[in-house]
Amino acid sequence: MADVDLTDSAVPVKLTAKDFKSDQEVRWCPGCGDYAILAAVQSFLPELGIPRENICFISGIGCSSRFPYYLTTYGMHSIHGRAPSIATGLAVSRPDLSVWVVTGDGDALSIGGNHLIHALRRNVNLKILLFNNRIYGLTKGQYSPTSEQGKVTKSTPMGSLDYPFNPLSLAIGAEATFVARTVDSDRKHLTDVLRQASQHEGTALVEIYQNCNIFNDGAFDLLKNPETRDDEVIPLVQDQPIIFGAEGQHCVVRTEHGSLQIVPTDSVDPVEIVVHDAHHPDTATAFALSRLSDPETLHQTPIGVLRDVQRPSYDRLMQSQLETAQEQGSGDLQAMLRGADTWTID
Amino acid sequence: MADVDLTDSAVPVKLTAKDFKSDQEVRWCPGCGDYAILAAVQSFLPELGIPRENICFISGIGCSSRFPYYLTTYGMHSIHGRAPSIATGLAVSRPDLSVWVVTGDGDALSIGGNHLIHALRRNVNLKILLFNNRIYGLTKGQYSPTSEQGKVTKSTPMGSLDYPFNPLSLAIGAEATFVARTVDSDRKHLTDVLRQASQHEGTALVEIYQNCNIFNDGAFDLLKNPETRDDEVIPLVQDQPIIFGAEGQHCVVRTEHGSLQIVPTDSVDPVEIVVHDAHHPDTATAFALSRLSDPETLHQTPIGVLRDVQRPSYDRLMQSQLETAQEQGSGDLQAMLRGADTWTID
Amino acid sequence: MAKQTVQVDKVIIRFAGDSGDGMQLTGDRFTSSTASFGNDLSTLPDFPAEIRAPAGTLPGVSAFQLHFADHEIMTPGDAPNVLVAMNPAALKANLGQLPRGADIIVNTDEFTKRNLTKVGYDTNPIEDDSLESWNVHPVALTSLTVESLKEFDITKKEAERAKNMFALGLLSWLYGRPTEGTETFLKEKFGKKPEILAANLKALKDGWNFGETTEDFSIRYEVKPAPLNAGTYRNINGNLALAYGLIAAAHQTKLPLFLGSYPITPASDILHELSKHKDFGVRTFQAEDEIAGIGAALGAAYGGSLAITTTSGPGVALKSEAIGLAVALELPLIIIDVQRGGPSTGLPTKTEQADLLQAMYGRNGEAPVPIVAPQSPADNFNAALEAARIATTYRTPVFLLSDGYLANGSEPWRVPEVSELPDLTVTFTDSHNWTAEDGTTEFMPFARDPETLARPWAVPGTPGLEHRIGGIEKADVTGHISYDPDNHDFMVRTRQAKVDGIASTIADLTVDDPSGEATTLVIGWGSTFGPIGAAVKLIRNRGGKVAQAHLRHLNPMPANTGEVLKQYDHVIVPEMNLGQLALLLRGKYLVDAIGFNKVRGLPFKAEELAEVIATYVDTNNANEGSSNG
Amino acid sequence: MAKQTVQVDKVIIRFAGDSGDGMQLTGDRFTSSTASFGNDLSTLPDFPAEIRAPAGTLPGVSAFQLHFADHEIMTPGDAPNVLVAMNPAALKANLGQLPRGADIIVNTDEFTKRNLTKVGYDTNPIEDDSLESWNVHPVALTSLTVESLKEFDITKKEAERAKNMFALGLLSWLYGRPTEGTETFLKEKFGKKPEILAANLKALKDGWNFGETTEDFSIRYEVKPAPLNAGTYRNINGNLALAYGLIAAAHQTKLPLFLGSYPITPASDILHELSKHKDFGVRTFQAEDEIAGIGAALGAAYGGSLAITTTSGPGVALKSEAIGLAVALELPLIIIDVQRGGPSTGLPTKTEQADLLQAMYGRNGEAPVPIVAPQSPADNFNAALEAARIATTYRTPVFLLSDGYLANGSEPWRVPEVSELPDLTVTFTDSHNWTAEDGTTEFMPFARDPETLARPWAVPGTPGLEHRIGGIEKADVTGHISYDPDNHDFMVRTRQAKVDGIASTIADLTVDDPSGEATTLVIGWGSTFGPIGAAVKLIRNRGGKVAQAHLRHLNPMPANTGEVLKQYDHVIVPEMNLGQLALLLRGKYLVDAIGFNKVRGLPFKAEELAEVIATYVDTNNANEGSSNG
Ligand SMILES: Cc1ncc(C[n+]2csc(CCOP(=O)(O)OP(=O)(O)O)c2C)c(N)n1
Ligand SMILES: Cc1ncc(C[n+]2csc(CCOP(=O)(O)OP(=O)(O)O)c2C)c(N)n1
Ligand code: SF4
Ligand code: SF4
Ligand SMILES: [Mg+2]
Ligand SMILES: [Mg+2]
Repeated sequence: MADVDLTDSAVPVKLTAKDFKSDQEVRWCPGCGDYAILAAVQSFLPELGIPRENICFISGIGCSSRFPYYLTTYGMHSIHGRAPSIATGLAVSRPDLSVWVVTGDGDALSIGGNHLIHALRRNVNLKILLFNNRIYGLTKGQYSPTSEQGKVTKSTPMGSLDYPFNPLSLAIGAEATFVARTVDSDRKHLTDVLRQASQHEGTALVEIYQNCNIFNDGAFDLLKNPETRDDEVIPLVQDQPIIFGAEGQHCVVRTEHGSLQIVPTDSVDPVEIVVHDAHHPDTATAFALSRLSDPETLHQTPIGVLRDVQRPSYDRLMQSQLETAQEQGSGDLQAMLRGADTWTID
Repeated sequence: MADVDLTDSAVPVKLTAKDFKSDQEVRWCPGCGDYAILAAVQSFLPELGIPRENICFISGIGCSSRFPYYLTTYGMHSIHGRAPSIATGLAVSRPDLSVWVVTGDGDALSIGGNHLIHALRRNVNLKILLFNNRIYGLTKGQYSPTSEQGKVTKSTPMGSLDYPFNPLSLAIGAEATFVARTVDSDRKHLTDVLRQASQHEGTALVEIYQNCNIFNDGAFDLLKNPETRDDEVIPLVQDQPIIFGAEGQHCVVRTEHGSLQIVPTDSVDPVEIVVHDAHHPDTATAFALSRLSDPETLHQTPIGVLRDVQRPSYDRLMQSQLETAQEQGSGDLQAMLRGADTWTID
Repeated sequence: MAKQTVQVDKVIIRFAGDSGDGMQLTGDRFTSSTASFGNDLSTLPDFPAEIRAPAGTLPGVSAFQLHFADHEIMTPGDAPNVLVAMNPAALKANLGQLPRGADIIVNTDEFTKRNLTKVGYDTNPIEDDSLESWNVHPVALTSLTVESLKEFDITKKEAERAKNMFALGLLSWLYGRPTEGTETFLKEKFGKKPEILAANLKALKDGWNFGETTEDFSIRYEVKPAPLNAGTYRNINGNLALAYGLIAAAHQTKLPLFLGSYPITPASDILHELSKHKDFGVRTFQAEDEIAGIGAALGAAYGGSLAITTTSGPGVALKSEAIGLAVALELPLIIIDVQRGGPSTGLPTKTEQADLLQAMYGRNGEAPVPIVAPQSPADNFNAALEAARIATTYRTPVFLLSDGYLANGSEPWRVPEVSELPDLTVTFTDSHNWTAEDGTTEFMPFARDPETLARPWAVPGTPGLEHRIGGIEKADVTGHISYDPDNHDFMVRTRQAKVDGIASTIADLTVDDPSGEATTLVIGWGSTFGPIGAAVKLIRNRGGKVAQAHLRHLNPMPANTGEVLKQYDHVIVPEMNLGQLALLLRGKYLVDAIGFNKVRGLPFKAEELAEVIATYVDTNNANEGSSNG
Repeated sequence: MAKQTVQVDKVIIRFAGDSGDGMQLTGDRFTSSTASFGNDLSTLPDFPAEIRAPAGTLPGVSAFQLHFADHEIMTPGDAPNVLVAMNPAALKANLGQLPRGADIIVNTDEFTKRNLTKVGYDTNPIEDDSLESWNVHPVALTSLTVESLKEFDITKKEAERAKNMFALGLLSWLYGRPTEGTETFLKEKFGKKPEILAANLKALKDGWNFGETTEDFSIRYEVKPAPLNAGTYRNINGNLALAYGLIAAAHQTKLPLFLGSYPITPASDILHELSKHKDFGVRTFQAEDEIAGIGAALGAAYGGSLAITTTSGPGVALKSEAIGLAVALELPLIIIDVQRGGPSTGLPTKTEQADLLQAMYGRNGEAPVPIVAPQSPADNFNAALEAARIATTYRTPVFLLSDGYLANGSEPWRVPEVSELPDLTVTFTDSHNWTAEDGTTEFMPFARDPETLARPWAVPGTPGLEHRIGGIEKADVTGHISYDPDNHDFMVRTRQAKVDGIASTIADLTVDDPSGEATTLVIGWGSTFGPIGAAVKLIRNRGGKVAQAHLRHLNPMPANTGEVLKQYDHVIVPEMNLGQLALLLRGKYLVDAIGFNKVRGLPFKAEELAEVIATYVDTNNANEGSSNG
């Protein structure tokens, strides 16, 4: 131990963004949305108050999955789609760690879809950051499971035929306990969502709209352009009525068949306006919120935490089973080997 | 062709259940719910009015997946979890066939979960019969993704830790266009659901509660016992108010937060009772219906078609792209090989 | 009336009946009393592939074969001396393997017209003369049992179900086996159902008494205890021995055990067993599929667990990509493949050795993985410890290749003292391992131990050693991503050299050749050890000279393997595949190794092997006039 | 002023610059004018692994090498005669491979302090003497281009971007390449942006003129057309040739083409290309993963399509289990593996040959799969037809092993006449294929063709032939589930025999040995054909005698392979892996095949191969005093 550099554990809580920047040259395309997300994460991590050595980032494969190399935490750049499984094994066997998954829309929803939904239902203690650029970046621009139907790409010259996933609807349908959406370019909002995710026990899925300026540039312009964003982005604030627009002229109310719709704020009695409650045990409103936006154009997209409810995490449950099993002391190897039914020869 | 036995194509529409019984000895445990499902399917198939040779059943691995051997149609008993992919390739390349998938809760939701949700979003023309016995039968009784939390099995002596999937919620979250649930023992209802599934264009997911009397006996007794079933099963009938109970004493109404609840029929104004509409484009009610029952006990479970909406099937879309591409005649191989940029040596 | 007792040196009994008849249990009980009696023994269960095929049908037959003797034995035996057939299907399914003159105990009650026709008997073989070349003992097991239990307040069905205890009692009498063990067992099993318990105990006793009283059984057989080495013994099957080996390995490495697995026959029981031992801090994770199973194990390995993933052939295929990642990450991981009949779904309940080359080469790129294989059911325990040693010492995934026979077969096992177990203590890297010219120190995730070429294992939570690893090629020492051509060539060769280097820590290949003059070597791996050993004994008893060697390590092989092979005129390689080890031996050592291959889903029979070997040994010993012409 | 023109027989040019500098396009254009000029040629693009690494950095360097000659050539060339370096990074990254005396054309505008330090140059290599052993031609490409385009109404950035056209013009002048092709190309590309188009055309022209006028280039080089066989030629890269081969195979088999695939470097372009040809009825399905890709292909195969799945090594690993199912189902399926650097993610954009043993053995159980490999980029076309022939004739999955170099490299290809293509017409079984003793007929899904051992291919929709297939072992003839030991052994051997039998339909292995006296054979497979051929030529030019053979079929190998190998004292096997073919040759034929292995992610250089070969040829020809001492 003599020559260990203990600096980072010595002052665990007083870290800065700089402390999380690795010496590796960042290799995304100039202008890639990943840069903004990296910067936001690096400046958020000190907030955790966790020493670097107790944080671990696991990623799959994709441009987004290069993420761990650029952090000074422990990390693994694994194989395509499998990060949630690997992270599950790590989190379950090491409840003392803060385990994060970085993945893309192809990595998480195409090849890795099954691991994602199972992590969500199990509620393993993972924070999953899904960089959704609605395209396969690293392989140079094929459509992804979140690409709009009819998308023309290298592999679909006449337009894609697949109807896209709505990642948040899928997650809620898969029993997720924490589901949120944010945008690469909105540093403040992104950080705020990371904060809430980090405070959640269990699996937190954070979809981050990320611009791939090379293969799908402007995919989220509707939600980013100053001219349009106020009317297109629906920010969700806990316990606040869902009102948006430059002058708060739009609001969200319920339809008579259980879904939600957007109407002029002045056209309804204020009590009709839905008050956002991500903690409500029932999935109905969270699911309805996930359906509000147009799957093709993203017209009127809610951002923020849609759902954040409590359910014991898989790791905690396993931990307590181990403790119960060991209440009468831990196992006696010799006794186990010998078993009940032996005979002796001498 | 001389000696082909053409009998079955000669009289395609006048087949009987007998015509669909293969000569293979059925090898499920005596008392297994699979027998009832097999019988129901065999007697339903003639209704399709499709010659046997144009029907194909693809299954994965599991007790349930032995199904194709017992039918006289074309069939494939494939590998664990992959039936939806194999069936997708068959359906997409052979739109003239009626393609069915038989799978189990482990096959479809554990190892095969990703293929299932992708088939659903693509809306490939498949009819998927998911035999849900809430257990791994063939491997002799480990818990499955639909087993209740805390289930004690061979692999979970202290109880399982995983929170179960609700297959119908998952399907709706995955953009399914047709979602239904029925029970092995209710021949009439099962047949009726098969009928509606067969009429749907695109992927139809039919969850069939199936009793595994060896490893999970009685899993659905609450919904089957004469004493309890009337109060526990919620039959859904298109355009009918959702009322159940021996004397119709229970009914389904909306809560103020978008979900559904069950109340005494006489406690509410009849107009408040939800009228079932599986064709409603909005997912809210279908999703809320899928959440009505208790995930552990199945207390108060809706059966019938929860959702049945139109969206062009993947196969149809592909077919029309091929037709468009061939409008100016089909490709000229020699021209393609030669390309634009050639030179000649003589 | 007094009965004569005949001394025999060994007996092979086969219990066969319907899946519902409890033959596995009967066999297990008979086995454990035989074990505690002190015989050497070897068993082979034979399950039907279906959970419960229809009653009375051939696919529904479940059998259990037990070979026990007053001397050391190595196989469950070729051909039974006694067949217990609980119904016509059981008789028909097994008669073929029954040598003339063997005893057959049939449960006549089940030989009804209906049951007979079910399996295609037109006439009752017990009544016609078709069985005349065997000693048939017709016993009305069912009705005798029901009769003997009539005073109990239980249903007819319950009474009938006790017929296996009646049969067990009869066989216990016939071979003078103690029944106390079974009585205690029953007391535990039916503790809560006193009536059922009493009934079963009575059936057991009456079965014994029936033997004593009936005319039909005039002779009792006695098999004296075998002279095993001193020690405390238990009977153990392979999957249990493997699970124990893994728990012991965790104990010896001082690492927490983590299993990421997805159920599959015949490996599931390892998951089942390990899930019972949470008191050892064992974490078992039933994943959504095999890929998630190994993925979780890899994550746990990164976190510092002794990580295991268990499966069978089809599961290994699915894990291939992740195994490649484990090779690139250089993390310890034990991959257990309990081989079954292939290809594809194949024959899930049958045994085979056809995954050797998949284990060697079933990944993209140059991705060497060490391979160890147990040679008998109990040997799974040692193989597990060895796999753990290699994985943790060399920071590499390791294959352990068991098979369906090794997993379900059982044999007496001398229970080791924990103090005898090898010390495998693992110490994680917790400090800088690299000093720059300027004397400053650093942590280099790919700076290797010069001895083993292993890279440091620094687990999350260790301050100052934060690092990133991944599946893209890494620069030597620093572990940074590197596309440099020479670095890639170097890393590829270094990973290979690391695995090859393991050979320096494994024992030389030893040859068993009492005569020292053999010119033919029979070499095998895995579960063929028993049959080969038995066959070699047969040859020697017949005066032939033959050498035997068996490989515990398939990759790397012992350093002296080549020399050993070159010393023989003939090298015979019996395998339950089409010649996979043979290909490796030929390719590596350029010796004309001749495969003897059967892919029948069953272990070799000693006799069939002996015949093949004899064709070579004869020619060698011709002028020595050996007795086996 | 008049310039001197020098005749040379071959030239190797390497264009290198930032990912943004359009070097691939420049290379492509120069290549196609060189092609249409009638030279033989071979190209090697060298992409960075990142989409766009930061500008001016070493990882960001994108290069394109072109080798053209007045005679037949086989490789993209060992060392460039000319390096076009658009910035300091490009210079630094490539200088190492540049022989002394080579020409270097540098874009001086980019040699700024900032750019120099970015790649660790303290001083400007153009100004200091570090480049004195090369002919450096400093050209202010950027500013010259901007200058020449100043009258155009375009942004400075747009003007700067045209610098690659200026460079192309200069090089075209230097080697007397026609520019018409490029002009038409630009017209198509910028049809909608007339101003940009005009600018690029002018840059091209001015580049040419610059060569004419500047003092610095006193010499022009001329490379006469190569004497290729008569025919119509085009330049084609491997992935395109492969896609065309598949479409041609569908045409010749008269089956609809179905591709189930998941994108992966370097195979994605096959998916991209096939997706463009819906007018041929080609169905392309981008699946959610590799398993779904092959699954869908298998479903389409069952339905009667010519089914394909394309991927690279990691994808093959994932498909392993499904490939085993294809073996059990005995359905036609073409599995294309465009190999890349491994293990795991490895080096995605680099080439390697390390998936051979994965293709041979990467599945559970005995699951033989035929393997074919193209030997040059254009040869992918023929390999695809051969793979389709085997798959459809023998009803089996077939591997086609391409690699990163074969996929992206290009060469002139004589466009075949469709009428020359082999007739591969497939006829489905549409009637009963089995007659019972009583004369009644039946359809038996596993009754085989006695010739090929292929089972019938009866597709859904065929009345009277309804049948079920699956991955559990099947009974011979009937195809019913069978757990019978002998049937399993029989089926395992029959599947193997079917694949082995393919050897009877493939050409004998031919040896190229002009002298007929060579005692050393160099044998390879796949993309080493070019380098080996070139090396062998070098040896022969130096008076050495050496034989060359190349395997198109890796499984089964040609029937005469063993004999051929045994005729030589030395058998050398150069591979871009650690000796995979060598292991197979040694294991199958017991010949002491010696591997020469490099795993650098790059094709062999002819010279390095020649050196190795020479060490053997020398010894053989010592007394012939061959010139290569
Ligand atoms: C097993 C496997 N299959 C395919 C690939 C090729 N591949 C790498 S990343 C990727 C998808 C990238 O898309 P996404 O996950 O959205 O990440 P992005 O690059 O857009 O950030 C694919 C198909 C691979 N590396 N491994
Ligand atoms: C790749 C692979 N993994 C695991 C198995 C073992 N296995 C066969 S069926 C099955 C699950 C069966 O459960 P389910 O799908 O619910 O079908 P059921 O038997 O209950 O009808 C498993 C784990 C296998 N055959 N193949
Ligand atoms: S390709 Fe797209 S996602 Fe990838 S680094 Fe470039 S901009 Fe970012
Ligand atoms: S195990 Fe269960 S599901 Fe399987 S056949 Fe038996 S009863 Fe049916
Ligand atoms: Mg993406
Ligand atoms: Mg099940």
